Amino acid sequence: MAVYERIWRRYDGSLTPLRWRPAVITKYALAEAFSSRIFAAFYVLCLLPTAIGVFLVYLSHNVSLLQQVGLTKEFMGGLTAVFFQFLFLWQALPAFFVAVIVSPSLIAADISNNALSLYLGRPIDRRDYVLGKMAVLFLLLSPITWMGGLLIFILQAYLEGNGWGFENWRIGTAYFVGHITWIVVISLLTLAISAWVRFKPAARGALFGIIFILAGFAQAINAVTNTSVGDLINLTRAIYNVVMSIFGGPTHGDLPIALNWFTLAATCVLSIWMLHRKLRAHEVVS
Amino acid sequence: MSGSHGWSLWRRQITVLAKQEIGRSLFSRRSLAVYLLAAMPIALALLRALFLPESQRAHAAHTTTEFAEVYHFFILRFIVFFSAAMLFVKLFRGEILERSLHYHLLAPVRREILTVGKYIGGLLASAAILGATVVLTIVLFYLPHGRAGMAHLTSASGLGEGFAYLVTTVLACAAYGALFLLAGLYFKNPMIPAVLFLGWELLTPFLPGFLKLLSVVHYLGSLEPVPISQGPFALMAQPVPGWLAVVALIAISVGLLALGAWKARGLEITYSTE
Amino acid sequence: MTQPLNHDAPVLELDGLTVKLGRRTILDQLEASFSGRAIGLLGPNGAGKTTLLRTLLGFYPPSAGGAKVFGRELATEGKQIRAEIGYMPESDAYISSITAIHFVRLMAELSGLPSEAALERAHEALFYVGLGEARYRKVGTFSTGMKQMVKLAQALVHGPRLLMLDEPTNGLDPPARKRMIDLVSDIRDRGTSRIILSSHLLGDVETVCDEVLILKRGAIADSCDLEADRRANKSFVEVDLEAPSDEFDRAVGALGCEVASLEPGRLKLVMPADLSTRALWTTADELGVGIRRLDLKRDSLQDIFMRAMEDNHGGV
Amino acid sequence: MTADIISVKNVSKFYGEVLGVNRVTVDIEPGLTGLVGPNGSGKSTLMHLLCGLLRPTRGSISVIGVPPDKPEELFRLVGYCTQYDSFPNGSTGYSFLSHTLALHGLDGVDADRRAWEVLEQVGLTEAARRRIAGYSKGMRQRIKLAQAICHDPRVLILDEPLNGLDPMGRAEMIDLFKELAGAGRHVIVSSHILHEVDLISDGVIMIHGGSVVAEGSIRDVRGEITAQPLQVLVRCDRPHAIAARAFEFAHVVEAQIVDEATGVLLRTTDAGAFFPELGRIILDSGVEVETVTPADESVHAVYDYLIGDGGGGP
Repeated sequence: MAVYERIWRRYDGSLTPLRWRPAVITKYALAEAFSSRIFAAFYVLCLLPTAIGVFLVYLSHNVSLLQQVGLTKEFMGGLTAVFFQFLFLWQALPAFFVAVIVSPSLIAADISNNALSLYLGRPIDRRDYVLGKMAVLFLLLSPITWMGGLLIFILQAYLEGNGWGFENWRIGTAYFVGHITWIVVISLLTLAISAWVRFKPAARGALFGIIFILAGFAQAINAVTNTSVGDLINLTRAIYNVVMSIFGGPTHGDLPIALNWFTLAATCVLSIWMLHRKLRAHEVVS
Repeated sequence: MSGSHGWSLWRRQITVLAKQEIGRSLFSRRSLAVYLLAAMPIALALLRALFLPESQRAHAAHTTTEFAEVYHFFILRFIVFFSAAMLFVKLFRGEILERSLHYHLLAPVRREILTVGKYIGGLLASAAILGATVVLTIVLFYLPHGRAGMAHLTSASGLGEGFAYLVTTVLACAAYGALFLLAGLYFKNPMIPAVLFLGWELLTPFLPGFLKLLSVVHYLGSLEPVPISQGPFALMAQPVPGWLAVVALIAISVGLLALGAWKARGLEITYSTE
Repeated sequence: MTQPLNHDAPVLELDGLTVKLGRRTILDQLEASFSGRAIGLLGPNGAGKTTLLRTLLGFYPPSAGGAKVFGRELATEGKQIRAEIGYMPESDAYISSITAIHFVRLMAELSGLPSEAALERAHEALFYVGLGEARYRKVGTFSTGMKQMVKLAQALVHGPRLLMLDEPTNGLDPPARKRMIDLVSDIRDRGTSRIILSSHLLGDVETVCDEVLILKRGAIADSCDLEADRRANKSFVEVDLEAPSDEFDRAVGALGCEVASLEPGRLKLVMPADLSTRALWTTADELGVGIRRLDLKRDSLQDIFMRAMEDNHGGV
Repeated sequence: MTADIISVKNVSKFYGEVLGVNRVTVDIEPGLTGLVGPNGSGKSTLMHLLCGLLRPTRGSISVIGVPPDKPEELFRLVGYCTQYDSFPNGSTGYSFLSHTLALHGLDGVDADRRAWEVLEQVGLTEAARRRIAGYSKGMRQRIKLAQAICHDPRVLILDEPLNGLDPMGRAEMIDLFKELAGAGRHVIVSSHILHEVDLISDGVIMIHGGSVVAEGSIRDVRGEITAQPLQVLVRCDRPHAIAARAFEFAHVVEAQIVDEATGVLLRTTDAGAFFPELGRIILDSGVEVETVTPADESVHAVYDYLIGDGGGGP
């Protein structure tokens, strides 16, 4: 019989490559997000628009089912661009809500109890930390936005056949480029605000406040100056116009599209600057 | 230490507390958000001046109605409402979250005096910032109209209107302020009641008469000098006479403040981990 | 790829390390080299101890000079250095909403351990620090003492070559403090990891460390090897009598000891080199006085510290 | 109700179902009283109750004649340095102190004079103009102490006041507390560093699991624990010799060789007779003695006996 003395030994096993370290942050944050059942239920709800989209596309191509339901193909009128634009909106909106719910819990837990100094005491740096957290949002938002959208687009192109897909390339690109832009913008914005406003409810309030008040202010400027200058600071309008321009559909206000892109870019740069200043392992006070 | 009791001591303590809250509200890094909000109407007026076509510069006829709409739908509804929320919620809830409220409870100050002192500090700070914003915005609305604008501004009716807007703004700060101070004391997350109350205020024009009496913006509306259309669906209720509106707003403010002071008496320090 | 590790490189080398925060210079050209098993970091409040530890972790960029940890250059191999360090910060640092095992496992994986190895070592670490039965509870529900132990567990889990402990016993009650010091001493004795211990409790530093660096206003006030110091210094004796007795004081004075009486019945004597404590017992026996307490004291760390503080023009 | 003691009668405090303190009854005399107990034993809760930051679920409290729910009178007399390591946002050392003084009714020139006086006392004159957020832990502790003593209170309640202070700071603060306690004031210090509590306090209140386990001067408390015989540690070059000779005396009940045979721990039921005899043993056996100390007169030992080693937090 041998007595094994429990001493503390060094670890001599293999180590995961440095490049993949941010993935650890992503893995744990995803597990944390889905640990709350309410969020998991809400997330499934966000998949509903995509599901309905797939069903409608399938319905419009399945003649026999149409008869049973008493509808004619003409009624469906084929799935016009307006249907896809409407569906885009119904994917982008829940994506924003998911970001507003998840981001504060991603950052607030690490900042409020000073856990950040433990993260940065490890072989990762602030860039890895932000990348890790952004990846969480990307993995959460993609299925309910551009992945769902492209699925519907490809299904429609396949069922419609004779080159429908190539004719309506704008719809496919709009889903892909439009949604990814929206994901990047809201991820950076929600993470930045969560870093500055330490308490989760306050951060969520601030995010709604920013979107709500900026939109109100923009409309007031437009009304008072009866120009579209206000749209420069109206995030919701900027993304709407950008996506519509790719769809080839009508845009609001007469600002050139480039300025809408500028608003989105400015939001991202400002958010990155805010993250840079606030994500520190210590309180820098001169 | 001073042995005086009663009114003179309380008055001095209230001034000390008010001065500190004013200092914090006006000069700390945290008040940046309030200054941003207050700057919005000014930017609005400047942009309007920038894009004002030549034809409209000669006379200032409909500038008054234009300002009235901007005042009611933008300044009062958004700017004053959210500024009050930020300045008054932090009086108590802010200090609880930052775990610095106990320093006030360890001072020889009655809890009621503490509440009143903080409220007055918040009120003076918000009235100063928002009052200045309203006045500046009015001037910037009339400036681009040259002499005609100046004439209106300095005329009896112009000054009367300006003063009415100022009074409305200050009373709005008082009423919303007392409400948010109370929300800060009661709720761990005052954002939810704030949004609910904003919803109620936005609904007010469409509510029947007696329900309107329950919303602050109804009284504020009847104080505004220039009548504005509330949109097609609004249920018109005969406006409350000016003096009654002022009395009602003051009563609401004092009532909510008294409730806050009573709640502050039972305040305990249990900074539980969030 | 990381350089091959030279095992004989000193634990820590400071070559003129200077750190400025805004206008204030926090660390001023520190020059030192340590290769002992446990290094004590001492200094008054605001002397720059925490800043030094954080600079080695790359939280603050040095404004001049540099440092090497196990021969690795701080400026170029920051991540490789951090991979070998277990850091226990001064203030509270935890994630309140997850369980202790989940928290320690996350920290292990961040240091590069694959997921399964991380889970095994997380359990081992939590048992080792004595949190065996609380490891499935959320860290937010832990008491101050338990939070310190979890902080130590996350610093240990990936088996670092250097443990940086910033005030590890701060706020702990006596049993927890004793456990913490026993654990750290056990790790030092086993040689599994070198230790840098920054603390205000000189007793803890004295039991754990064999080398000490004393900082004052960002500069090195004194750095000494405790082992050598202990042997070399002259000794003095503290004596408590059962009952105060002037004859005893006079008799001991006659033997050639400098007598400083702290309180009635409590003496502090500086013994001449040739006299042993036996003489005190014989005197006490002759006078029929009982000695309740006799303590032959070497220069304790307290005196070394106080002297370092007074050396250059007075206190903080 | 004599107006010179702090009396706590049958006080209980529960946060919902969580136990704060349970039926505590204690009278605290002027002088320096050490409040000792493991984390989560109710020390902070008791101090909050004394200062009215918490309301007792049951029982009554009077702090030198003033009930804690009258802040206006209470805090002319009481200063409380809490354990919270947080400060009003953005304040500097000086502004934090001068605001507190203003609330005490001092302003203008004499507030400024008093502020610098107290800053001098806690050794923060140099950092007074800097933001507290940039202070180190020890400096934050000093500014908290300044806030508690700035109005020259008659009762000073300090929750782990030396936490994070450097050795020089500890020595200065201990002298300050002794001086304050000497002037007939009440100074209540809660601390985990027992040898410091030993050094500075006249009396001790020991709390465990929300109730008072022992109260009074350390030596009396130790005396009352007759069940445990007195322990004496002897460090010398030949501990075995001492151990062998010690058993010749009836009152020596145990001898244990400790720390790799560098010392021997003797237990005796009759301290009076023991020490002279120990002297003789040392002389006869010609042993070179380094240390003789009663191992359990200190609060450490009393703590271990009453609360026990496993008495760590909940």
